Amino acid sequence: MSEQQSDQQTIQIEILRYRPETDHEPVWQSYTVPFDPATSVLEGLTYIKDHLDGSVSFRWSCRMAVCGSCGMQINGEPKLACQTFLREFHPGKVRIEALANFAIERDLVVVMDDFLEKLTAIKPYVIRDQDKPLEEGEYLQTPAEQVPYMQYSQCINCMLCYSACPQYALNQEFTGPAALALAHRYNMDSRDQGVDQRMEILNMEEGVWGCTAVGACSEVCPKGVHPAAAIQQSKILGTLDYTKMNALRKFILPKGAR
Amino acid sequence: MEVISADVAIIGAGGAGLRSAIAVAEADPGLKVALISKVYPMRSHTVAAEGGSAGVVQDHDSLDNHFDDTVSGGDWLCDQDTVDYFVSHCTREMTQLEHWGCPWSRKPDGHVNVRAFGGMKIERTWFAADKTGFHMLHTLFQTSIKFPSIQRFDEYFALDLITDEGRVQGVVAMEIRTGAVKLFLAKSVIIATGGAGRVYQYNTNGAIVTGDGMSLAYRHGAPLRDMEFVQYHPTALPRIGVLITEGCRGEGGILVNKDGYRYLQDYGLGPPDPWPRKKAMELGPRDRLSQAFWQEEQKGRTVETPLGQAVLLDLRHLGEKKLHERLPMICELAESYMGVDPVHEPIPVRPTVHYTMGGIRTGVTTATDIPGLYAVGECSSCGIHGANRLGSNSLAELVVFGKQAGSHAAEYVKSARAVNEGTASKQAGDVLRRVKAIAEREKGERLANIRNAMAETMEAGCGIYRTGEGMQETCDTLAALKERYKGVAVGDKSRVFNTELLYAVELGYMLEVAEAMATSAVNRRESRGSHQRIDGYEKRDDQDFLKHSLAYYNPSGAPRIDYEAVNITRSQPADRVYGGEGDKIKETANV
Amino acid sequence: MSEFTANGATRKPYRRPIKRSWWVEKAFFTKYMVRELTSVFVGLYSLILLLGLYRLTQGPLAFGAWLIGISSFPSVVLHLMILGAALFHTITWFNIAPQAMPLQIGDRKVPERPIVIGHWVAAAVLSLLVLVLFIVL
Amino acid sequence: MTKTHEPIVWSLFGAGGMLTAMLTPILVLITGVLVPIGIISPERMSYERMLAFAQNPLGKLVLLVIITLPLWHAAHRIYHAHHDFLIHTTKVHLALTYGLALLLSIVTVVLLLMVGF
Repeated sequence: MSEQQSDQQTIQIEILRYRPETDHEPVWQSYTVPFDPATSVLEGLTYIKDHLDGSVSFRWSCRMAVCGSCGMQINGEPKLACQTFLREFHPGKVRIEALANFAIERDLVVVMDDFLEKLTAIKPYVIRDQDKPLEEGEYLQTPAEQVPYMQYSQCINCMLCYSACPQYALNQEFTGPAALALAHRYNMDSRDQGVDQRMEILNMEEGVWGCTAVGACSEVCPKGVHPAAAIQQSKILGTLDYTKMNALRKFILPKGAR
Repeated sequence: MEVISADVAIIGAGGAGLRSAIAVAEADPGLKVALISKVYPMRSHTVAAEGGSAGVVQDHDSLDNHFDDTVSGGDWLCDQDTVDYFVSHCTREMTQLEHWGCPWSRKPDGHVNVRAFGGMKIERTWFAADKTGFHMLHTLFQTSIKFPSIQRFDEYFALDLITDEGRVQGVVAMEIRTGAVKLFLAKSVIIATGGAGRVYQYNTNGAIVTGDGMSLAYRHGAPLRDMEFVQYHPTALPRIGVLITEGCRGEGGILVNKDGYRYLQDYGLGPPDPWPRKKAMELGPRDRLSQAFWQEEQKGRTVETPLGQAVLLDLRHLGEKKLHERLPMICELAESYMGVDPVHEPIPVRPTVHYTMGGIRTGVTTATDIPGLYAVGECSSCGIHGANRLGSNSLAELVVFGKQAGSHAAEYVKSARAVNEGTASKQAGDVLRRVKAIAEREKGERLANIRNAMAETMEAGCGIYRTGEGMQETCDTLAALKERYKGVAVGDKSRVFNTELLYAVELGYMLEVAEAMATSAVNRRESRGSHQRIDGYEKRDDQDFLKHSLAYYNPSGAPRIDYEAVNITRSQPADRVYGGEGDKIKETANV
Repeated sequence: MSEFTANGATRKPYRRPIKRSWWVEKAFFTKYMVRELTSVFVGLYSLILLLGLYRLTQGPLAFGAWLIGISSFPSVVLHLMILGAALFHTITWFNIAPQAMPLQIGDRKVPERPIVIGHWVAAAVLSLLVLVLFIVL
Repeated sequence: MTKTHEPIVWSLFGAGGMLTAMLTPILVLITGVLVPIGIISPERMSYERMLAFAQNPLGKLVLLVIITLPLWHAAHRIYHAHHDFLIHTTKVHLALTYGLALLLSIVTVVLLLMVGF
């Protein structure tokens, strides 16, 4: 977006700055940015970086809400900057802060280590006792068999759900919405047989039982993954696992790939 | 400087990087793999691919069909031995992804479904709704977690390669969150850094697609091949550049100008009906459709929108159920960016730079000219795309050649000599000094000005239609910009997550890659695939230019351009015909 | 600014503390907290019934006193508050219940709305049954 | 990761939750409002009728369920609400919530037996 748009409306963007080498604590800094109805908050940030203050740091890439890099608090709500538009706030101002419930590494960049550890801890891959040879082709899986897990496979790892979840805020040990939804994605995939291994992580105080069904995660999810539902269903699986009701559990779990 | 040793270092953790990391781990779990990426793996630009990934799977289809579509789509600049290897391994790799959990869309009987793509005779594009790249990338990332021998270095920015006596010895990279510059010693390095679409002003690529790996290999003497061929995707949102997948047209979407007329029939892609129909009209190859838009724009028949000139992609006749089931992301994108609901209104689209056909020269084994250095994915030119990539071949390329890169690198490491840490550390010191020079320069030009000037001159001189004069002007502008770049200054002097410094380094990579593109383009005096000229060289010249271009790095100026023969085994160059013409010839030659 | 060396700078991630009033500042969380506290009223009603049962075991006089107690004006007001809390619980409970019941017909997922409505219908039928049985038996 | 017995209390919480969602409103309406203000004649809740109901085995079961399940539901929610108020829960809190629910459930059973058959 070049700067010579003449009849340009402008808007006030306030960013919570934090440079660990010089700042002791975060400080608000304000900028004025031109925009039109199609200008996203992200384009506002890149305009600031290109033309006003090159030191503003933030993560971004795809600009089409599929890479999950640009999650941040916009006027207090966790949002994807590329899918939120300056037009929504005009004539008011836009206050941008790093994602809540995460430590600020710098400006709008948060520390993601805890999230990555949780995402990889739940064994997010197909676990099978025996994998049939590739020559025999793909596993058969009807569209009906895809319904139980497809919604939970849409997660772009943008962490908005973690920044909205009060239980994660209160207890950083909690595995959290996205990781639990991803675990459920694999548990409900007819090709997977790893539910028992994943239950060792899910059926813990910090696993599904850290959730009190607040539901904020599903509200803020930009991809309609509905982690709250995944967790409730995992609680039932966890209960059946705990009480050894295997017959009923088999009824809920997919029948296995052919 | 901290030294980290590994057997194989991989730069880039997208589809190609992850698949090669898995291939090394599967080939020899004892080998230590350092997977270096400037962003977390799930942010790699593979995630944005929508359409699908090719693999012959239907009985009435054949490897030859896939071979012919690819070679004719690439206007016969493809290395046919590599294409043969490619088409015969796609299906196996797609099945491997399926076994790893990739949620391919299915037919009612549970078998994988396929759909048609531009320039394809018979539909063979595996797809996962309209988020194929996303699902492939997440499947590969999540599967890579299974392999303990893969150690990830997320948000490490590659500054340079280390070579000794012509062999690759490692990588120098900066840990972005501390600014620490580290030396990775490795007997073998795989470059999987993706394309360079960001050198153009309007592109469908993410911010990270800046041709880093191409420039690193280029500087160390590896030639960049066929750089002049840059693919415009016919349907992306104006100015914003977000991609609207070809899958829309595969499902039956049509393109109309401001008079509601399906203009593609005027450009050798008709007749319009029956529709949808393979290799015709809106399912013609990407270069033809982009060129048709340019013509319509010249004739003033395109639609004026607040974001610039566009034509209309009409999906209304597909109906809400099919749109929300098969193209959910497209509906989302059209709604949030353009305020358009595709169920009721057509989507304004225009051609936008999308894919870099060229790249680091490799072949079937993905080895580059530098022993120990491999390149795979969009950053490479393995020879299958030629002058114009067939839609859905690039996602397949990531996994077919990702496996090749990993296996060959693992093989190479067994016989490779130990790394000479002395020379490596010395070279690493030089790299540190180069970056330090940029970081500490007090006064200088703002990098955004140089970047925008580059992007504008590339769009002007090396766009859909090109003239010798226009391309030469771009070369001269880029040479001037490279000079100005020597004086670029960065305001941010901090070390923790200093992205401005990284953007400055990226700009250096982009300028070199752009220059390779422009110089290769001005020297190709013919029109072929996505390189179309309107200054007397409109014709394809198989006499003089049925050959790959090679750009060799020249530290003090424009690259030296050389040429090499195209590997042609069985398909002799013929006219690229689509639509009715294509059908006629097919009947006569009863192919 | 320190000299540009190979080992960069030390990180100092900044954690913003969570405030005790987190659930007051956002309407969504306040609604959640009210939902959680409806259980106090629901528990209270059980205690009232338990007291009634205890009085029942003590004979007609004691039970009569309990009856008079719950017929008092303050008791009716209290029960109206419990009723309000119970209804709020029902609304929030029925909105969440479908999350745990992933139903599908063929290859189409049953959306949550019909399942919520199903719960309300069941509640209405059961309530009517209880009312009728209470009056008739 | 700490082992958990949460499934037990969660099941009781869930059962209690569904029961209270379905029935508590009508029950409160009847015993707390309609009978006291006479829309339903108080005779329906007379000592004789209530005793007969309590002595009937099916009546005992109904009373047991509608008294104890909501207690467990409430105990679970109140216990977890402590975390929401940033109160670190200890054995004491366990006793005051789940312990109390257990105690009152036992009292209910005893009373239901004492009321005879």
